[in-house]
Amino acid sequence: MDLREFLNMGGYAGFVWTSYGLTTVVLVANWLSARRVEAEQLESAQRRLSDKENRT
Amino acid sequence: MTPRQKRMVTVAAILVGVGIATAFALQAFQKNLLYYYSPSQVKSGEAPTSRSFRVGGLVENGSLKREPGSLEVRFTLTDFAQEVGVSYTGVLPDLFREGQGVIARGKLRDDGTFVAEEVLAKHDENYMPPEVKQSLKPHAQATGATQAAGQGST
Amino acid sequence: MRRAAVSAAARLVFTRDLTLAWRRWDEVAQPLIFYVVVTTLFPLATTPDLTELRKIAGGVLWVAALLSSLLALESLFRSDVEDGTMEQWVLSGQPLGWLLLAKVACHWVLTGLPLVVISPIIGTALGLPFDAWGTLIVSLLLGTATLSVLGGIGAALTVGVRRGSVLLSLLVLPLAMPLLIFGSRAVTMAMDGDSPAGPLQLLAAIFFLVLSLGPLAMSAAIRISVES
Amino acid sequence: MVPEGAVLEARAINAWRGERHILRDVSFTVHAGEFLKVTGPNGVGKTTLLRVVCGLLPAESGEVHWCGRPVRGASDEFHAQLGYLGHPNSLKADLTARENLRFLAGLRQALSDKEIDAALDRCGILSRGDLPSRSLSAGQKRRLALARLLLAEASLWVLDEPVTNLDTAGITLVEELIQEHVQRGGLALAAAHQRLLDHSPNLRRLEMR
Amino acid sequence: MWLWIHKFGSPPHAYRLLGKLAPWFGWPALGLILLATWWGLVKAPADYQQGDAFRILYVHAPSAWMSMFTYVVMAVAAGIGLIWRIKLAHAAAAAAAPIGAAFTFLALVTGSIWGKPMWGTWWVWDARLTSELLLLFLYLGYMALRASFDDPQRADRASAVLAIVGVINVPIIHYSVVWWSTLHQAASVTKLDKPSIALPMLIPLFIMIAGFQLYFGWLICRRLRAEILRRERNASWLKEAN
Repeated sequence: MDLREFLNMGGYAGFVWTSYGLTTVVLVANWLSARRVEAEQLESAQRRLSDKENRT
Repeated sequence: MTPRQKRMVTVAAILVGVGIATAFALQAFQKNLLYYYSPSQVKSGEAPTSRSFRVGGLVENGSLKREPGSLEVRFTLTDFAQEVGVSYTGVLPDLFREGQGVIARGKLRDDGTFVAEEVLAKHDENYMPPEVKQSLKPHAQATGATQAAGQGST
Repeated sequence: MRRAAVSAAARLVFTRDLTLAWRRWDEVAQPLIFYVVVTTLFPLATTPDLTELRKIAGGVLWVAALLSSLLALESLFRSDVEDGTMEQWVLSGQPLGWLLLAKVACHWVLTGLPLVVISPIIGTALGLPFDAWGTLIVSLLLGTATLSVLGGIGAALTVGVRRGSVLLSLLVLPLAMPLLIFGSRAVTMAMDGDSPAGPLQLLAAIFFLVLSLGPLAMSAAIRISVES
Repeated sequence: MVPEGAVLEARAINAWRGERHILRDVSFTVHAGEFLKVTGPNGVGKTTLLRVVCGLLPAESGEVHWCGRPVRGASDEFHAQLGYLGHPNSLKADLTARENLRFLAGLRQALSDKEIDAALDRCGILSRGDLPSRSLSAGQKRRLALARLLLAEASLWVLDEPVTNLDTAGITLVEELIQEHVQRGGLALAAAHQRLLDHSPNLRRLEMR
Repeated sequence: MWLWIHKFGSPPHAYRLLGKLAPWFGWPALGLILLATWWGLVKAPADYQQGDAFRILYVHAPSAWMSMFTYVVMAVAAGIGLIWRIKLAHAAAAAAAPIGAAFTFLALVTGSIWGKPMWGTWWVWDARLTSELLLLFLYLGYMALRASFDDPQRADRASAVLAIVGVINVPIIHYSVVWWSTLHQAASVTKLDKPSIALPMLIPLFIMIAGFQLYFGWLICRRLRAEILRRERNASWLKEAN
């Protein structure tokens, strides 16, 4: 298949690629934010735990 | 009243309320909640004359004419019972073609022509490759016709 | 024991709020004044031409009604929750949903009803033809009543919350949008000489649905709000 | 009016306030004719316990039983037997003392004017009956709240710091009211850090730490 | 059964289980989404009416589907939490909300991008589009309400009430194209008779939807773990958990 023809998407390149690009961005952003939230909570939980141990 | 009876009354009241709501909703769905008028309704004078409204129908085969030297196009919308002439100046959507369902928003002129300010193409829920479409053609047109006729009267 | 009947308790709630409103009439009048002021802003901001104005009259009246109802809702349960009256209601042994419904009904009589009564006059000032008065009144009657209950749910949820009034609009406005759509559609259809029965019936359907299920949600929300 | 053999039971109640585990496996029993006084320093969870018992706060675990049946699922019946006096007096400043009683205690019972006057008289504020409650002093407001409690005709009284803002005469009044209630066969549960009925034969204590 | 729920409902157990479960969602999701993207963009034939633009279907329809699916999951979880007082259910509802909002946003934007070349407009105020927009507002309202409470338990229950009240919007979105004849086409896949998409175009759509579902499952696992950590900050089991 001709790459240029493929990228052109029958003249709808702008619309199709924007949609797919945007979807990728949102999916990846969700993935990253889920990881970040989990890491943050893990860190804060560990900090609290060590605080508690130091106090007792 | 015992607490048990009290609760029954409350439950009954809720059920009656929901029942009345459903009855009203069912009635409303039989009424004219239309998003657009059909060409038959336009011809029979049901559509408003003083303000802009929407007409929906199929673009009649062979009716599309472009005015040379301008963006103005003329075509006929049909629901296979009546038809309405439409004139429009501007860029048409990609799905616009003869035999296609479209919705036009605009005003009715005194001579019965519909002057559209906006033309939107309605595509159906069928998706298929062109070859398949080709082989289905006679059948598909028949369903398209009933669909368009049905759309006007819902 | 002479346990008070539910209807008697609901009536007491209703008369109590009427009495309180009578002693604080200035607060009750505020939403109505707001309604009048907002609707007069539109001719100033758009055009004084009545033929132009009447095109948007239905929408303007409905948006203004929605906003002024919201204004009044914000304080619906606040004082009762803060002074501890609400926890006594919760513990009264009466079904809380009926009491709250009575309170909301009183609130509607005080804020929704005056708005409905005055709206034909404002409508006329916006070019609304006499033929559409009936539709406007019926649609606003149904719409403001539904809004009172919907808003009651929102107010009950946000009563003990920081920045409650902003949050209240964020919660209630999306739920109220169908009202706005069908209500202003009904008015516009009536103005154009079409039968507004369809949207009016949908408004009625929403009203009865909200009326029957709303008290459940309100009482659940109030129980959460009196916890603090 | 008090059901035969009425008994209030709290079984292993645990409750959290935000991050704090306030109630840890709190259990107690109150029988008809008994007064349970919950004592302990500020912030130990007395109010939380009383609110959990009333059903105003959900418990994390554990159950409250009234007359042998769990309160959850039959809360309206339980609440009809319950009179609660909380920190706020639950008064409307714009209503008179009489109106306050009619509109709030009236939710529970059909009340005559005579009964309202009798309750006001018992609490020593009959002469203030037609004043808006905003013009009452803090102690008088508390007395008005006590009058509401009397009119509730409840079997179980749950009182949170009932003597706040009261003078010595007021404290004596509260003690008398509780005594009368308990002698009629009622149950009472009160949180207090002041002296309250410390020498009554019916008194039991729940010390919270 | 109850024992199992109880065991799963205990935070340490759920936390560990979710951790083990997550990769079983994550990797298949990635694989299916990539496969469906390739299939949809390259292998599937162009549509007879819309040409290549119809390929937006493969991101738009799954997003729209997931936006409603997530809301139902959220409302059901909220209901379970409210009725049976299961904290884990509330945590699941809280975890689902931002995911649902993202899918709703995606459905609206890709739909708009698709609508411009096909219908000739970015946006119409018809029932389908408006109610989908309402769904986005509902998600935002839900998250705002949850954020405004300091006490997590009150936040749980208050937002649960809102989620249940808002669930009425879901059937309205789904049936809006049937009840009102509007510009938006009817549903293609969920029709009871045979789907009206040609098979070579349908397969990648199903793969994409499956991929999105798994992706959702993976996200829920991750976010739920975070929620559990947030709610169980002082619990001693955390020491053994890592």
